[in-house]
Amino acid sequence: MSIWEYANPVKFMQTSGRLLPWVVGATVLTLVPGLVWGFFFTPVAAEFGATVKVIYVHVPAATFAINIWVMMLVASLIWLIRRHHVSALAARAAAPIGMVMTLIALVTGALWGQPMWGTWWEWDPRLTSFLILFLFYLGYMALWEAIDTPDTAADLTGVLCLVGSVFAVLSRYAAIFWNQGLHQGATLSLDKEEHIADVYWQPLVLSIVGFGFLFVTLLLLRTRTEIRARRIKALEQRERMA
Amino acid sequence: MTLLTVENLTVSRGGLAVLEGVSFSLASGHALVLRGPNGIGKTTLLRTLAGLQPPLAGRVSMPPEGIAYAAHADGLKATLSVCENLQFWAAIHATDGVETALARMNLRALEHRAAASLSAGQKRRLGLARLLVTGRPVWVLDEPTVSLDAASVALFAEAVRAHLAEGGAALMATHIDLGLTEAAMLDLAPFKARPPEAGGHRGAFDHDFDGAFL
Amino acid sequence: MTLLTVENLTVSRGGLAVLEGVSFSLASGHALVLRGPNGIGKTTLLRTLAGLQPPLAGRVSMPPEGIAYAAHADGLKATLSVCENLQFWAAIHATDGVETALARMNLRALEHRAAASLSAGQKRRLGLARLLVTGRPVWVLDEPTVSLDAASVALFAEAVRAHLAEGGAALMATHIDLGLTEAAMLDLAPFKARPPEAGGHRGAFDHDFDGAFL
Amino acid sequence: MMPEFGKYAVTILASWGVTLVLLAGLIAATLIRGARVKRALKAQEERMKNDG
Amino acid sequence: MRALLSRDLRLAIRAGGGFGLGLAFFLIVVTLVPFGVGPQGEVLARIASGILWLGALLACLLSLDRIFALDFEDGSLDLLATAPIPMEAVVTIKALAHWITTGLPLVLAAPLFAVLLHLPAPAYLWLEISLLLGTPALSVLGTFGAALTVGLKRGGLLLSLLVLPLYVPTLIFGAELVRRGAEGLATQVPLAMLAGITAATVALVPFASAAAIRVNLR
Amino acid sequence: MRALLSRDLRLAIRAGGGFGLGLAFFLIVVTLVPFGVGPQGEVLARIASGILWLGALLACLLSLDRIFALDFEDGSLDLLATAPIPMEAVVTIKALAHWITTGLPLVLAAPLFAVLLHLPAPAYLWLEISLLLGTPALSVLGTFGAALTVGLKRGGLLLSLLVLPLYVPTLIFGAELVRRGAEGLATQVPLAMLAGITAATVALVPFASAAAIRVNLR
Ligand code: HEM
Ligand SMILES: Nc1ncnc2c1ncn2[C@@H]1O[C@H](COP(=O)(O)OP(=O)(O)OP(=O)(O)O)[C@@H](O)[C@H]1O
Ligand SMILES: Nc1ncnc2c1ncn2[C@@H]1O[C@H](COP(=O)(O)OP(=O)(O)OP(=O)(O)O)[C@@H](O)[C@H]1O
Ligand SMILES: [Mg+2]
Ligand SMILES: [Mg+2]
Repeated sequence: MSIWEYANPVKFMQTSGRLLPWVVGATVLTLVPGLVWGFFFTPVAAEFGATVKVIYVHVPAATFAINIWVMMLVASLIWLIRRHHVSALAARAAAPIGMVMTLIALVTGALWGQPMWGTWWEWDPRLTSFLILFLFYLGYMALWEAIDTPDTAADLTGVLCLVGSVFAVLSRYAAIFWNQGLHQGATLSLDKEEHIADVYWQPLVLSIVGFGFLFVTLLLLRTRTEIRARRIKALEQRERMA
Repeated sequence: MTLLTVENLTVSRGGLAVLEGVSFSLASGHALVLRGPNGIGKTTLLRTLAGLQPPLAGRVSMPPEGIAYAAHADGLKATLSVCENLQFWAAIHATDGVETALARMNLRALEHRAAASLSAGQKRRLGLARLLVTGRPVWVLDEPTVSLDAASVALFAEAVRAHLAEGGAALMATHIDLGLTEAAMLDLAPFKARPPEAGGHRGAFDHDFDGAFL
Repeated sequence: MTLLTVENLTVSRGGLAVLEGVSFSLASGHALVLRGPNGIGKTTLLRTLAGLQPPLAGRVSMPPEGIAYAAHADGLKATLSVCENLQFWAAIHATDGVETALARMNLRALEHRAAASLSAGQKRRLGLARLLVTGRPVWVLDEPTVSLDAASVALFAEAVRAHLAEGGAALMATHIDLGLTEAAMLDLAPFKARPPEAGGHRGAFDHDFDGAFL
Repeated sequence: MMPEFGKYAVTILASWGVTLVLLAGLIAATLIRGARVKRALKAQEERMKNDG
Repeated sequence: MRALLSRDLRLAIRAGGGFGLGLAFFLIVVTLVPFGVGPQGEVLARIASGILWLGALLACLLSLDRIFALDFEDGSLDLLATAPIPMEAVVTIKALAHWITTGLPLVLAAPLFAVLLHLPAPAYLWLEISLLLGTPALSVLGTFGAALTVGLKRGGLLLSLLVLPLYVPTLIFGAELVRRGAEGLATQVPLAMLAGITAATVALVPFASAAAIRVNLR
Repeated sequence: MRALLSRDLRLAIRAGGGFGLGLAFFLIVVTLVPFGVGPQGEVLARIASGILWLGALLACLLSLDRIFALDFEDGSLDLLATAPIPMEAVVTIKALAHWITTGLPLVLAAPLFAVLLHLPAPAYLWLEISLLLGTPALSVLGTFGAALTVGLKRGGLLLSLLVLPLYVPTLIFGAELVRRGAEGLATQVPLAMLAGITAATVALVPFASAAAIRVNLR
């Protein structure tokens, strides 16, 4: 039994339908405690003051903003190479989630910047590359919306995702070269010496896991919706033939 | 010699099969006229044969780069003159029949006019003249005589006959009389795609979908 | 009752007279078919009558806002559905014949399709249905049956007859048979504009130039 | 039992507020569209079953 | 007339998210400026109001050539010209539709973009006022340019060339209003001028546009 | 292939002065900037290189949607697709024609416009180099965007939205090269990056564009 079996829409609908309650459960069991823990039960940090609490929404959102694009890239490649409809539709379903995650990272970052750096917005490379990522999400979604024929839209957005990924990475390097930033380095490394104290780290990891499950839940729901919408289109066409 | 063979072809537009099981073959020196009511899928079939879209199923065999396609739109540049338009397509196909093409389609008098200032029928004549400079054996024409007056239709029939006599072949979709009595006729109505329930072709997405779902 | 009178009309395209001395009149309940070879000036004449360009000379009399014009281009919006397209034109003309128009041109089945996904003939049918929602007495049609199959041509003839029976009139340019045996015919060839040297019309600029100069 | 935020209350509450609102919006949009499409599909299949 | 407006809006929305795209372009221009001029906050703050106005203007400009071009190509414009609505009304409604799909969203979103460029706080209100007063003039003037170039293939650049000089007064007074407002100087003059220009433009230019369309159709 | 290039150039010239228009737009953007940001020489000098690059980029952008749209509408693109030239070549030639009509004139005229913005003297050479190296990438990427949106009515804004983020690396390195050059800093890195991006783009992106065209035609 290969993983490609799930490329069959019916098989995917069945499996995802069975999986959904569990994923929803996992989301509730990780996200809620993670956020509550982070919000209510963490101490105030020396460097950040009470604003450290922002980290529990900022960092998970930022992490997934990037990783969802990577997931879309993989899904697009699978569509372009093996032409499995589910993966194209999954990429389409993921885009708005990624867009919202990027937006959350941007907004919380901006709000956080005000007390920490004294400005809402700074052209720091990391912030800048997030803004560009946001634009890529917008363009990708707009292209999907603009094209009527589903397979054409899948092909073109797939190509865009591919080219866009390369240029997103390039922009990142360009931005770093262009302006040395203010932003925090990676503190979440597994290297014990590097990362922040456990009191912050543990709820943060829980939040990230929670966001992850939330993403999976939403992805499944949205992909199912996209599959159904695609099915409606197919049926409507069939109706015309009769 | 057979120039074009179509076997059991299913063509689709907008992801939906419109014609299925079309088979015919076209030999050098022969012309075939496709007939069928509006919306049956003539344009779709011709575009598929021209290689502009992939067929859903079935096979098309022909010599490589054998087809010259002429569609509803003529591919003319309004700001170029009649002569320049033809020269461009001749250069693209690396042939040099501009003079003969102008003469055969009676465009001599209009040679230096900008395409923008031609009437509907004159434009069409220029579009057909383009076929003559492609140097390709199989003409695939979508309603070639739209807007043409009787004299121009005769001119067109003459051009087709000359092409057939030179060993070419022609496949044409039309609703009106082309004045080509020797052409064979193929009615597309029997090939209308059936819905999947009745055994028709299913899209890739639909394929495993029916029945099992919901 | 005479709906449209044309007296001694000279029409021009690109500043150049193409037809001159055209006179005819069209009474309620009658249809007139304009004939003439490609490039004689049918489209130009019809555009002039529709008020899109001024005549060079002569007079056109008709009731204000009496003309519904349908040209080579149909004025359809690809992203709107068949129904929405018609509703728009009905709203612009403050009429409400969408339902009848759909029924008469056999567009019921396509009602909710986007215009982009229609075949050439289906688009044309929609373009003709638009005439029905204008509520105007004089139809001025440029090659109305291009791309239509036999059944649709009959449908069109039926619609014209109904329009005539309701007291309308129709003026049509065409090269092919419209199936309207009762229509009168006007051949435009005799009205072809002569060059100025032969007594034809002179442009305003030319007028004061010749004679005094050279 | 609200934790003590000091002078950063606005920053923190606004960040969390925006995040929760955006996430709630996303979830709501997902569920609403999901339900609507599901209904539409059901209607479509019903209609096609009845028609033939 | 209501039918025409609602059709145009519907077309704008159907054609791939009409409203959003003007905004997205604005956002992009605003993002690219710092890449060009460097990230220093104080430089950006100084040029912010100008750049925002320029961005609005360019976003407007980019959607202009579609105002009539599509209607011309598919023959709708011929048919509208023979319809029982005066061409002046058609032109005005086209401008209104353009403003609703481009100008209005820009007005609404401008403060957000201003954050990115470090616009000084007191300038926000004036930015809003100036855009609200100025953008209708941009749409109407743009419609005039589009009317002049309808029927020309590849009209895009020519259109910009014709329209941009017409935009100069609006741009000058608009940007000036923001700058003065931000620095607490007297704002009556630019405010009055901006309002005056817009009012006169909206009242008079449609006649010119309608004439241009009629000439182009024949 | 030569025929295609010469046809495209001829069309650009006939359609109302092709070459000139890109320049004129560039000129107008460059003149509007002082109206927007105020006339102070030192502010202008600071942002000059960035504005020149931005202007070039926008002038480029504005002519993009015509690369394929006209050929698509009149059916030429269908015919080119069935012609004995690979689509990759067609796409590359289209990009080349676009560069010759927009990019090249900008490169040649940029020093003139730089005067208007008080660009510091040592920066001129670097401005030329950066534009010469960078603009081909802009044309090729623009062709890619045009290929994605061919067939969409009202593609103009969508096209900008898709293309502008792709322009970011070129813009950053281009403007940075000028700035560093002007200040006498080391220029190897941005120079190498700019050249590398352009080379890779020109070599690889046409395949993506050709694929997009083929998908759009079917
Ligand atoms: C709009 C503005 C901002 C954006 C787009 C942004 C983006 C990001 C991203 C992408 C990450 C994840 C890094 C990674 O996973 O490697 C991150 C982490 C982080 N950000 Fe921000 N940020 C913004 C503003 C801020 C501000 C103002 C602060 C506080 C001074 C801040 C503090 C942090 C911290 C402490 C982390 C955790 C670093 C780590 O553990 O990797 N951010 N941010
Ligand atoms: N800009 C122009 N300059 C000069 N002559 C022109 C211009 N535009 C059109 N013509 C000529 O005017 C004449 C009338 O054209 P018109 O389109 O009215 O002809 P038509 O009778 O409708 O022909 P068809 O049957 O082919 O549609 C044609 O000979 C055409 O070549
Ligand atoms: N995007 C689409 N989605 C669904 N159906 C479509 C789409 N585009 C076209 N069709 C349908 O496909 C069918 C075939 O169209 P085609 O243009 O091939 O017909 P045709 O035989 O050339 O007709 P005509 O004689 O009118 O030109 C038509 O019924 C048309 O309505
Ligand atoms: Mg057809
Ligand atoms: Mg005509």
